[in-house]
Amino acid sequence: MIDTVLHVVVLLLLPPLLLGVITKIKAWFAGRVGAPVLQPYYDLAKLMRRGLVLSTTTTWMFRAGPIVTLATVLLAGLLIPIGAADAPVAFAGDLILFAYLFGLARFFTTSAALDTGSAFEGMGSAREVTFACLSEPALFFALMVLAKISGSISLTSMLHAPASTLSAGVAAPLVLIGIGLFIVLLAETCRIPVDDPTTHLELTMIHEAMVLDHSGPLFSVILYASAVKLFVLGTVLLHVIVPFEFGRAWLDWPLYVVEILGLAAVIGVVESIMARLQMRHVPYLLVGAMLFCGFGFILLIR
Amino acid sequence: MTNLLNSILVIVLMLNLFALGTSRIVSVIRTVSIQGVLLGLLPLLSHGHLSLTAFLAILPTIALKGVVIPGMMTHALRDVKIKREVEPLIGLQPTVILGALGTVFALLFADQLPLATQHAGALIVPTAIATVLTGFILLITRFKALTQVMGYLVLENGIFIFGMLLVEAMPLVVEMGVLLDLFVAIFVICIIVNQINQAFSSLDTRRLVSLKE
Amino acid sequence: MAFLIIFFPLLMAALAAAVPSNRLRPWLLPVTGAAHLALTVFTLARPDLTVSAAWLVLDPLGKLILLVVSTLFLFCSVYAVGYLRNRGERPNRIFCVCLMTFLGIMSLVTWSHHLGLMWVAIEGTTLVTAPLIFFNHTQRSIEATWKYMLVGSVGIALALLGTFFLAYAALHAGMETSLVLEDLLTHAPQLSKPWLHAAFVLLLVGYGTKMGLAPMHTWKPDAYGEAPGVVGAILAGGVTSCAFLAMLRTYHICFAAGEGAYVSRLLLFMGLLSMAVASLFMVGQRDFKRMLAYSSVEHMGILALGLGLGAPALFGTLLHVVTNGLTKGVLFLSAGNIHRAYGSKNTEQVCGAMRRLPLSGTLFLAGFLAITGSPPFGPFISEFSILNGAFDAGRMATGGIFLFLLLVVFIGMGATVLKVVQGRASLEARNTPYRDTFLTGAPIVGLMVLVLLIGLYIPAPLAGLIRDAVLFLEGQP
Amino acid sequence: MNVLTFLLAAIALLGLSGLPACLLSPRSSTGQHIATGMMAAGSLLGLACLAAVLAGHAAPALSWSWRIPQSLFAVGVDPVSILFLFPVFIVPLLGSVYGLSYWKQAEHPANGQRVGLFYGVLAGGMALVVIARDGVLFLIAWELMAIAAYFAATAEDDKPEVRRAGWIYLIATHIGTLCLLALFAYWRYVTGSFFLESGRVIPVEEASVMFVLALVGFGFKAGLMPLHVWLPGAHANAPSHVSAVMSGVMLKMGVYGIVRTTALLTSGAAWWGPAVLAVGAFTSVAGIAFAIGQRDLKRLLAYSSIENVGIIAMGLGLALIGRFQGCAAWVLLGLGGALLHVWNHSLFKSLLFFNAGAIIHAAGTREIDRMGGLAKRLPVVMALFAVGAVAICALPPLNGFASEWLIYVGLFRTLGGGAETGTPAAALAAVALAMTGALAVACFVKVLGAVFLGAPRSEAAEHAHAPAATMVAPMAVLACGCAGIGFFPLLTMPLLESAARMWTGHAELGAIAGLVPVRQLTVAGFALAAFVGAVALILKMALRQQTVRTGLTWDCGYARPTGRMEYTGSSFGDSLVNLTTFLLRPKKFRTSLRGLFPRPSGFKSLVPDTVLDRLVTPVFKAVGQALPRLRVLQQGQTHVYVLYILIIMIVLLVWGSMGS
Repeated sequence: MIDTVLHVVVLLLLPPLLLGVITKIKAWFAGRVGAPVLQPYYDLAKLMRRGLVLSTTTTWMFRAGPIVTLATVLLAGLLIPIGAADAPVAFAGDLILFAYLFGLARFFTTSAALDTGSAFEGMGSAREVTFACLSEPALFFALMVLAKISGSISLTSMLHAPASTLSAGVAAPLVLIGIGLFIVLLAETCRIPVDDPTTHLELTMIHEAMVLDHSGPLFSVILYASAVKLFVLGTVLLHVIVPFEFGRAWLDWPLYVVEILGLAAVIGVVESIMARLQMRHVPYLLVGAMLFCGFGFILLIR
Repeated sequence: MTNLLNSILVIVLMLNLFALGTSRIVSVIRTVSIQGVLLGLLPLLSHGHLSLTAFLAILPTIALKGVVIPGMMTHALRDVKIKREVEPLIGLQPTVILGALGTVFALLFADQLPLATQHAGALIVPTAIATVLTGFILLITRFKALTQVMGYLVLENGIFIFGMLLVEAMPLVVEMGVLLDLFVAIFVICIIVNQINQAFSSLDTRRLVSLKE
Repeated sequence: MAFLIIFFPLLMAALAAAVPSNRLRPWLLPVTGAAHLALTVFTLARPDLTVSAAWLVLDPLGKLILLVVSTLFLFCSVYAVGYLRNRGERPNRIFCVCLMTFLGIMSLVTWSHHLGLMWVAIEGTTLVTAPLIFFNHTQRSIEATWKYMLVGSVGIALALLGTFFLAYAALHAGMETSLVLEDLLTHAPQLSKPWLHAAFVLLLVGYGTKMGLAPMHTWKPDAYGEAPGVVGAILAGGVTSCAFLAMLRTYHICFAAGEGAYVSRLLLFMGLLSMAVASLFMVGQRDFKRMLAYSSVEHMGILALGLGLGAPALFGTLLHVVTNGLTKGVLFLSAGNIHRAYGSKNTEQVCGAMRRLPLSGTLFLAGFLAITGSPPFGPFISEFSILNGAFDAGRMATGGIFLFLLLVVFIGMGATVLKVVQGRASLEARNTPYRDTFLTGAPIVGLMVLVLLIGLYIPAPLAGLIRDAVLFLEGQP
Repeated sequence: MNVLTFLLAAIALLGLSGLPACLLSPRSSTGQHIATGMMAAGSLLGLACLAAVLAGHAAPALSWSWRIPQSLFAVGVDPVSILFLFPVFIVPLLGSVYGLSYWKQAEHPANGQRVGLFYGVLAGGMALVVIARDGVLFLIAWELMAIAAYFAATAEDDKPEVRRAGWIYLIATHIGTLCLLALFAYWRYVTGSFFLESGRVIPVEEASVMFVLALVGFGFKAGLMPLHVWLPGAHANAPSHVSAVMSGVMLKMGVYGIVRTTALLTSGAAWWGPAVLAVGAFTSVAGIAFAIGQRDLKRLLAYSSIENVGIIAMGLGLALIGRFQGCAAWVLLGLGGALLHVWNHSLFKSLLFFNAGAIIHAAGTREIDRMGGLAKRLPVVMALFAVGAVAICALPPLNGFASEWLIYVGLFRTLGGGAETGTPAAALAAVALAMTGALAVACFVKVLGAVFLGAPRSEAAEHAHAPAATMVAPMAVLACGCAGIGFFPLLTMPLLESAARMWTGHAELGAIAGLVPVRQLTVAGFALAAFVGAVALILKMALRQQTVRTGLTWDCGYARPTGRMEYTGSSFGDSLVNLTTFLLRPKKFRTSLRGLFPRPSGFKSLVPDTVLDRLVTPVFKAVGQALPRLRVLQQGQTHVYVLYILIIMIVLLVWGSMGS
């Protein structure tokens, strides 16, 4: 029972911290002091107290977008195990629900963007949808590798499998899907190599362009949802690339927190040292991710 | 008896080749009518004795082929200006050679077919087939409508040669029916030839090509 | 009874010749047709009446063809009255006389059991239908009649030669020569083989010309294209069925003589050749009457193919004679109406027939669907049984080619028919006086209902008749 | 009385529903009301019969003799038939109600009666196909359905493109029917009678021949690639309620055919399953890729139907692999998923087509790029379209997800690991299905955005008028259906299991719920709804004391945004079309800009159907030109004709004597 409470608390509170860590790392790299690590929390609180500006051309879809996105991402969060504990909601076949929840989120985010009728939001949603089509197969190859290793199709046992069965034949595929999943993580949460969250050039944005018109509480919900999404996908990635647990709850939870913050740091480092890819080259990156995971899968079933 | 029969059949073959060779329509008509008369006489020679029905069958054949049809043909010819066949498809001499080749083929083909004992030596089957082939050649190489009718008549004569062989098999009614059909066919064709003549003001069938794919 | 069926129409023909008025004379046609059909049904109901003389015997095959042609003639005669009223300006004395004479001679064909007499009758049908084709008196119809007569006469002459070869085959075998069917059948095994083969080839080419099998079909598109609709229906439904009856007789004799394999090889070849040539000419055909002619060539090919497949496909083949005859009636009569309404047969000028002539257009389309073998209609049942026959006879390849050619024919014919039927009629086509009347519409509807009936529930008497015919052909008395 | 006789009465009611209208005058609309009434009676009677049979009421097979040789009028009902009968009794009825205001008789005097008549015959034909147990009866019902669909679809046949689309459909259907003719003839040859009942031992080679014939024959109707060429044209040019029935139910008749044939041929070969799986995977990915490139709304929906048929084929392929390897789980999941997707697709696809009809009726055009901003004027239609779109993209909590979830779980189980030895290659289909899901989201966001959201792009879209109630009611019913199956998939499991048992032939197959927790889907669905409610509540509280101001869209400060500045549908899909150029072969016409002051130039892009435009049409044109050149045979000279007779006589004589 404790684990589920901890799970919910961590799921709800921790994500903005990741964004803070990433911005702090980037500032540190650039030799700046940067905003405090808790800055995202302040932003969220500020935005919740702000007024809302709605465009005349929008319909109820504009408000539904952020709401559904947050709801789906939170539900997805409940499906995955955090640390050594099992997921609060676990059943055979929940990996497909997990993947398609992100599809539902994408459906409503892009529709909300198109609702405003602005060219930039259209451009952002077109790119978002295109790159999703390429990252989806990579994600599924990874899930298939995990399903093959664990022999089950429930996320809990799939994600705990790497930690428990470290046989030789499994290591290589796990590394490969680790790399693939990392690229998918960067693509899905619009980090540097694919999209630059801090850019001001609307023509180059993907995720930011979709939320140009959102303001006030709606914008805070969106920020929070993207943070949670980063957290959820990060957790999945962690189970693949850092597959060991202590077995005792009071040790595993702090270990997990350290790992997730480490991952945020790594992302910060990657964002600092890499520049954005040209829009034409992003598909090649994603196809690369798909090939990594695919090759991992073929290695496994050979 | 058979050598008299054969001599008549040889005459029929000669008439075939002559019909192929001439270019004047009148002479073709005359050749065909002579041929018709000759083949009318055939049963008299081949069987010696003759039952009444056979005799009754022969008389109208000779009358029809010798007198009635040539009359209709010359009548149809009356108002056609040019009496001479235009150059046929492959020229007169090659047609005759073709006719000869046809006769040789007929002889070869006839050997394939076993003959009943009483017709062992007779040339009936080869002559019949040769005449049929001549009829075909006339139909294929000539352009004037009337000459093509003549070709059809030669074809009919060929078949009648064979018919004469089986006079007993064909009861009188059927024999008369066949003759009646022949007569009506020629009659209808003459009407059409007149119509063609009025409509196209010439009998050259090469003008009759408007109906095509 | 035979003399009554044969000479009643000839008597009426003479009566028609005597009737002076152009308006009254056509009405004799339906009277003759109805009476003739009544006589036929009466004869079929009483088997004892079927033997009248040595040569005039109505066997099951003859019954079937007599029934089909008589029914078709009745519907066509009703249509003819409407047609002739519409063509009031032309004298129709020869037309009516020839039509009735045709009915008489056709009955003679079905009754005759003497091959020579049958030949005389078939040649008679040719001569009688020549003036019918020539009804329009245009240059094109003269040319069509000329070709019809010349090619037809040459072909039928070969059939006579074939008949003589058959007689000689009996003579050669030492039996007393007779061309009566029963004698030939009883002595069939003893007939000398080479004469029999030569006879079959000549009869196949001869009666094939009358049926319109390729490559002897060349007269068909010209004759059907230029003849009025009703004459086309009679030719496509009646004359071809009679010629096919002659072919059936020949097949029967050769089958009895044990030459089944030899015969089926030739028939299969001619059948597939005809279907192939017909489909070749149907693609991109711009004249819808010529298209119907090629459809007739194709269906004669199907009949020959069915016959070639031998016993398993016989039921389908005989049923196909019935369904093909009736469906051709529907197609030609409705095509005649459309031709009258638009004054042209070219698919460039003729379009939107469904809107311009609602009844004829719909029936033309329904006829197309029927003739290409779409299920609810009769031809589907017969073509499907022929296909089953092909599979039973172990000829899978033939079945495959058969289906492929049916497809090509469907595409070729469909393009033309849909161009005629769909769309909107041009302005001047809309204001021509011609409209669908009862006389020119009801017979087509009647034929269509018959075709649909056979498609869904073959009437018991017809099925029994066909079964008897199949048994008769296979030699069991 | 046997339930089957009532069922036949219901089918007769459906089939003849269009007849009374033909007897009345073209102007009067009473005929149409009578037709809808009869159809309602027929459908409700039918549904009652199905309910009775499901409730265990006996329905023994019926057979009457009709004089067609070796064939009986045999009809029977078994779980697979019942499953396919449900859409047949629901969608046409809703379409008829929809047609009351969409295709009013008064507005369409020329073809109103015709559409009504053939609409009824189409519905009746489909129902008869599903219960036919005799080859010839099956073929008759099949062709009735095909011809009725043709005449109903080519209602406006005065437009050339309608005629062309109809013509392509007719040829494709006829090829399919000829394959079925060969199939049933071969079936009779092998088993001795037309009676379609499984349990006969058929050698594998003959079974394989029949399988290929069935796959091609029924594939044409189902719309599997590359046999789909007729589908986009026919659906785009047909009236919307007809294309809804065609796409929602008629395509399923092709699927039913394949399911029935594979049920009959129990002894399958190894390659059957992988073949159907591969065809299904390719069809689904290619189908949705083509859909993204389309600019005509109904062509887009037609291509998405092809995609969904591909998904069904994938489920079927999985079931075939399972049956061959003796894996009950795969059969249950594969076939269960496929058959559930048949239901789901007939629900949401007809919903989307009704929606499309309302949109086109309002905006007056089928071009997506000339619509936009319809949500403001047609709010209800937009909401229903959103439900349909979410369902068709197989997103949770709606019904599309339930069926694809079963297929996914089945595919993942083929990975093996643990007890069964898997055939991991089959799992690659899961990746194809994932790709299809993502592309579907892209496609339907494009439609939703371009048609409903944003600013109107043309004044026709600006003055769109809302559809009548009778058009919205059917859509609402279908939307509830989608939500119902989405939230409570467990209700459908018993029928799916009995259908799977019938399909494999042996009874003990176990339950789907035993293999995978279907109840959890309901839990997840309600959890999602709860979360959305919660977040919405939080937002409402946050906004209570805030001011909500409205203004222009923040276009980086641009003061006068117009409809033309928006992303159109084709620009939205352009990046994806570029990614799949090897498949779509898009044609782009851009005039090059030359000189310092170039003249105004234009840009036009088009995504034609590759198979149709690159393969089928050129072949038909080439044959069309080649054949006339062979017409030299009929050049008109009489003497040439006589020559033919001479030649054939000699040929036959020589061949005859040589042969014997």
